Amino acid sequence: MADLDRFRAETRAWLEANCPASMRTPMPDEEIVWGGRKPVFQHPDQKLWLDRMAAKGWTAPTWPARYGGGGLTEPEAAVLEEEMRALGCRPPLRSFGLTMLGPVLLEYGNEEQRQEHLPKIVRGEIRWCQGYSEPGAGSDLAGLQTRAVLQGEHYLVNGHKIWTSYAHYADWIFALVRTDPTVRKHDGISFLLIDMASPGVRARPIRLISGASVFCETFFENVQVPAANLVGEPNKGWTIAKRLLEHERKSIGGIGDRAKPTRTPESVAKELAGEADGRIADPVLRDAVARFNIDNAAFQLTRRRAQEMAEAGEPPGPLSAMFKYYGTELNKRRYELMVGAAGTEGLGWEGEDFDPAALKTTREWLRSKANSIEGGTSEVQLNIIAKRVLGLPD
Amino acid sequence: MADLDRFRAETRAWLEANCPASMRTPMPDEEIVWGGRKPVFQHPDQKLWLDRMAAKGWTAPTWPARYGGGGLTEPEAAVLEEEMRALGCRPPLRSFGLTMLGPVLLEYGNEEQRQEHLPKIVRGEIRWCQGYSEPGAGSDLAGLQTRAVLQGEHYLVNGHKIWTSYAHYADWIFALVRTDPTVRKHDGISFLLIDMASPGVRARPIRLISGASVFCETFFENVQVPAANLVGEPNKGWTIAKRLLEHERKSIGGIGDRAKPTRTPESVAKELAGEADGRIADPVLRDAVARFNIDNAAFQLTRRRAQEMAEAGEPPGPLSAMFKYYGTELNKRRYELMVGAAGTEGLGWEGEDFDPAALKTTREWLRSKANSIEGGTSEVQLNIIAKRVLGLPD
Amino acid sequence: MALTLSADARMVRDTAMDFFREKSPVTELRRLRDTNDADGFSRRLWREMAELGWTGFLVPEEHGGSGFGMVGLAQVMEAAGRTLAASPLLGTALIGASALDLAGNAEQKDAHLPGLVAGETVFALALEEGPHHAPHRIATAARQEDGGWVLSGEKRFVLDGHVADVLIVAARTSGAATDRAGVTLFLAPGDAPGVACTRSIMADSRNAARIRFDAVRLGPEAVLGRVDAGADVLEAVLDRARAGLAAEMLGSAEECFERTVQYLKDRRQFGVPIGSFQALKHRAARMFCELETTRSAVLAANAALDARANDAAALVSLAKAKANETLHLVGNEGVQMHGGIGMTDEHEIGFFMKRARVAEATFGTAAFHRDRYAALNGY
Amino acid sequence: MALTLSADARMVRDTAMDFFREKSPVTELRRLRDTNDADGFSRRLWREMAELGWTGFLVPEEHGGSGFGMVGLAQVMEAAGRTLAASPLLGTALIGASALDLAGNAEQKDAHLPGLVAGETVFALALEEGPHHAPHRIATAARQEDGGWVLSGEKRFVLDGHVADVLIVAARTSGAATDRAGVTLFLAPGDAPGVACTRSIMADSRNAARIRFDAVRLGPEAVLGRVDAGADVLEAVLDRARAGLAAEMLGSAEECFERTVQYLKDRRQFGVPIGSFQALKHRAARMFCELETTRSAVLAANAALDARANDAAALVSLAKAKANETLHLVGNEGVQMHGGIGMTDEHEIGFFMKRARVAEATFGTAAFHRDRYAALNGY
Repeated sequence: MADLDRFRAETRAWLEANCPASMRTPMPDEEIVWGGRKPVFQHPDQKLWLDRMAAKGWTAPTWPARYGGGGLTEPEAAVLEEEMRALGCRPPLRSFGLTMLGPVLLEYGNEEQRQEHLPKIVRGEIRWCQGYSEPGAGSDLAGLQTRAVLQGEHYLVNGHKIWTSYAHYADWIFALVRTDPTVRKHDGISFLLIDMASPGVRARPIRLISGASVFCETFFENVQVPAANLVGEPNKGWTIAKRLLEHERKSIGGIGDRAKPTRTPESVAKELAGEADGRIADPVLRDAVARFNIDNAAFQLTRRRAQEMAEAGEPPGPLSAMFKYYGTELNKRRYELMVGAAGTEGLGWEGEDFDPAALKTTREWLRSKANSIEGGTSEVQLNIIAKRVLGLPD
Repeated sequence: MADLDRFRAETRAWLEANCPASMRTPMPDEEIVWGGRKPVFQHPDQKLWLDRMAAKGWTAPTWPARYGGGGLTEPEAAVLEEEMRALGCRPPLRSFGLTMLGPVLLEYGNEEQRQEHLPKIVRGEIRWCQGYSEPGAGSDLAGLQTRAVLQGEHYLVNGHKIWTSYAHYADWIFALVRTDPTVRKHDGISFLLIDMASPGVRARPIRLISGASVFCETFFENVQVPAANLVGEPNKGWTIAKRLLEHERKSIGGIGDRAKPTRTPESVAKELAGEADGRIADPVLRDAVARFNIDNAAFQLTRRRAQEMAEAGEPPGPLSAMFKYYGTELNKRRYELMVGAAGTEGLGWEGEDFDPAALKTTREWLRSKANSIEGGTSEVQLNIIAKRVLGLPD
Repeated sequence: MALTLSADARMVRDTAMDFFREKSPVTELRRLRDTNDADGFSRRLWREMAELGWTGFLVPEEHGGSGFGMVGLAQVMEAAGRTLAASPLLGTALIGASALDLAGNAEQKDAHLPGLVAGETVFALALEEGPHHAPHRIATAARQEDGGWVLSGEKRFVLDGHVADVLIVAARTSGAATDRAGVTLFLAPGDAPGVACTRSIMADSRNAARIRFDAVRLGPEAVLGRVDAGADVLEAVLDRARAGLAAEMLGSAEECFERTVQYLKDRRQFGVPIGSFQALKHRAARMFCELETTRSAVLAANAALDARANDAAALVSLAKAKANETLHLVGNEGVQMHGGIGMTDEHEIGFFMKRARVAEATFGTAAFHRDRYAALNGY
Repeated sequence: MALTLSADARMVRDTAMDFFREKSPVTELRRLRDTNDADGFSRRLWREMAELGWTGFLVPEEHGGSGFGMVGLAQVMEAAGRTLAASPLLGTALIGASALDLAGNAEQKDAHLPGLVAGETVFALALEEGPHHAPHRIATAARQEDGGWVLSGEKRFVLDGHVADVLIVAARTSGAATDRAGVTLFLAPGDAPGVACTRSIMADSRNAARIRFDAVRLGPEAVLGRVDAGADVLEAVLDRARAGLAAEMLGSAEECFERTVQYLKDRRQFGVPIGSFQALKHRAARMFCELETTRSAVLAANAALDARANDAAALVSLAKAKANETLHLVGNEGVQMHGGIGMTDEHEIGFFMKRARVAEATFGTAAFHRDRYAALNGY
């Protein structure tokens, strides 16, 4: 414990000395640093801060130091996070390499792959994206058809991925490909790393009902990929894929509580549907808002309960299976309520008369509709609960 | 048309001359005349009225006269009904023989069966009940297990029926029995008429969550049934069963509009949850009541639309498939609303302090829960709509 | 009051269905949106609609219309809703024609109806002042001056406002800001001095304008109906608009639903059509029920308006409440059941969901109409 | 404020689960009902519960209790809810003990707590006067006379009222009939002259009484807490009752759900278990989510009461609202999913649905608590 206290003091001192003042301000979405071969920095301090943190390996605090990570223990990493929060330090780097690929390489990659890729992820030199879904393989992800045929030292990849977030900005993609079409669909899938600069790779952004998006379609046309880029064993990619999906679901389930929202259903209702005696004037709307807030509060308490159970070493058991489903459905309800309470002011698309915050909410409302589709649809989540938690038969 | 006018005049004159004044009053449920070997008449006029109507065959107006029926055309029967309604005449007889078995015998029975059973039904001499469901065969009615084995001139019947309404009062039962257990389940069922007085038949009333009920369990233990009592061909009983079920569903779908209810959600809400300025005081409750009434009104309009389409000779097509589902779900909602609006006054079971009308509503609320189970569950109805109307694949 | 269509209405229906499918499919709405079309609808198609007689359905024969009525017009609206066609049908053929028919004097009718029937004059109702439908909450003031009127105030969500030749303005001539009495309707030229209009585009890619009236001077002939008694006319006009809009929404809901059911049959996952999954089947079957009951309500409301039935207003609220809820449900389920592809702008299903919300907010949400239905029924 | 149970609470939970399963399964409620039991609960079992210490969980050690708190008692309530056990737990161990603990003076505590802890004295709260929970709508009047009080009025839905040794009566000592101020609590013997009690039986086979107070004379020592300031005590007592009842309802909902899921696995139709049908699966999965979120809310509310947290009242309303909705849903679905057999009195699943409605109406419906939650959160 004394060690941890010392670590805390040192960490705080280092952060105070090294985190530029401008990097201790709240970070708007546009100022997130994603790294990559052609990194975008709006401000030199962003680069300075990233380089300093990367040098200590603190962009990936718990990764082993030999791969460029911080080599911290979990408790130390928690202290680092607490101290950063206490000082208001921005995360120096966000990347799918850090949150998704890195853990996979640490668990399933070989030494060469780790040496090659992990340090670049730590330093934000390579930006990764994920190539999972296909037009014909959504909920049935294992039905994917992108083919990778081994020809000597290379795989020849042909296919069409969709929902590849930020593919148009990414340098590399980790993708699921079919390496054996003759066996059960889950048994013929491999996990392949592909340089997006390879000839034959093309990414096209997707426009959503909410407007421009970070999603792309990514096409592979006779793309040559070194055989050494296969992670794990050939045809065993499904195991890796599932591990990654678990992680993705958890992060989407928490979608409602990422940031303290400034516009809430109750604030919008008071502002745009009327306030009386300090309350939402319309009792029917008030009832609907309270109904949502109660469900939402009960859900947040459930997340906390699962966390406490995990900390107490109890298996949270079936609890976590519901987070993706319930959290995303709640988020959709939140936006339906806000848009409804705002009336015609909540349905603007373009026009100088609309409040920019309201225009943003309209887009977010539409964007929220994807929450119950991406990362495993609500229907798939309910199937999982029924099967794994309740033990209902197929 | 002139003929029909003459028929109307004659009918009215006959009704005025023959329907006792006491039979022109509203009929409480307890005074329904069901007939049977041991008929119950609270009042001599009930018997008089039944005998007079039966003599003209007007208990079964459209059945052929040679079977004791009225031999009326459909338009004439409609006139009779209109005139009876105009004078407030009670139906002289209610019976499953009239509404269910009779039409089946007319369509599928042989001449001997018709001669034997129809006149007694017309005169209310034999009371029938229906033996369909079994403990193991509810939604999957065709899975029924009651066996009938042909032994010479008799079937030997063994099995256990459930939900046999009024079986404890009935003289005969029309039952579905399995006559061939070796073939596809729908292909081994027969339609059999069984005298309840036969040795080995036992009926036991079922108590429901709402209290005493008209339902029974009926047990058959080595019951001998003459082979001549089989209706239609052996093993073709499923066709007859389905025809009967269609009829049953139609009558349950209309459950909400049988009589103009004296207690409505809005009246209960005003009385027991408060009234202000002539309106339901609580806006949230008012909203819920209006939501129900709107759905209910739209449903009643839909029934009328189907009726108009039928009258115009248009096929109502898919419309009628929804009536059972929607009507029964609405009826459940109606009672949930009334019970909720009545608060603790709507949840009494026994006690001198409760309003008898409220006590009745409580029982009806519980009884309404069966609406979406009996005569084909809501789940089965939704399956039917999805398959037959929407053409969704199995 | 029949709940089945006459042969004439059926013919109108068939014509309209063909018209919109051929000439104004959903791609037309997309084109208007993507080209930032200045009008937001096609004037050429609008004239064709006029030629088909639809602009005259609510105009009596003596003024060049056919007086065919609401049931007929509802067929056109429903067909337009099928393809999400943007046109002045609601603002002009329904609201403009109704307002003039119900409250216009001979001069006003002569002045405006020929252009309306010909598809040349576009009308817009300048009513709302807040984000929620509130037909009596009117602060825009008209005061008498020099024998005429001076109009000042601000209106929001004026459908077709930026292209309107004639604005029907609800203004307060007496009483407090939420009184039913004291509202007067005015006919004002869209380009009158002092009228400042800002076009905005709603989430459904249709138009709505904010219009400011800065001491706009109108002559005494601008008053539509009686001074201070505009609320009654407004209510009658609004009920027609609501019934017609409910018909349009029914069409959108039917189309969205049919496309979704088709997708359930076509889309395969796990080796089977997703429409074979029972949970989706049951949700689809429930939507079918809601659509059929909505259809009955819409028919009944429009027929009751034509018959001037006593319960017409209640039936209109019934229809609009049902249409709101059903299109809301079907729009959301349409996107969810289409999955990822339903989220893309390239696919058309999302247009139905977007249209749903704007149509819901137009002339009363479901909650508004439930409250009104309850009031009209004595609770 | 932890959302996981301490080892002690877990032990209480295990003991209580075993106790009710063994000694008071649902058949016991049926027996009480079918034999028209005069008490409506078993006095023998009630003494056993007292011996297990449950009656003293809210009583401080100096008065013979353990002060173990709400989280502990909630475990007992949940276990009781599992088997729908009827007992004076709510009225006596929760309400009676809380009222005395929070507002009783030394004499009152000495007089009543030993009997309460021993399971000998049964308490009942005489509060409601209308069919809906309205804690401040009190017309029953207490006026001062000869240094004491005279009580007149009528109370409804007094749980355990017909067997109560001590009635806790909320009466108006000043103010108008719906004022929060002016309410005073009194302790009155159940058999005081002028008290007339009519037992009635509710749909869940439990008791509730109507009690008329006809000029009932009480001494000055009958006042519990301060005159005119009873509403604060009442609110605190009610919040404990609500949180405990929510725990009981959670137990009932869990049991009803588990039985239903088991039935889905066992019952075969069309050659397969009905639990293999996806529509039923999805409904079951949704219920699971509601149960888990309700469990969290119930835990949080009881823990907050023990911690005297600022947001305890809001969390109590959260818990009761969730428990109401979840038990309602699960009770209805339980019967529907059991099909015909679920409609029979012989099967136990219907008891859960009946209990649901009475428990929902007790101390505030979901709508009541949503409104309170909103008010407490500033909207």
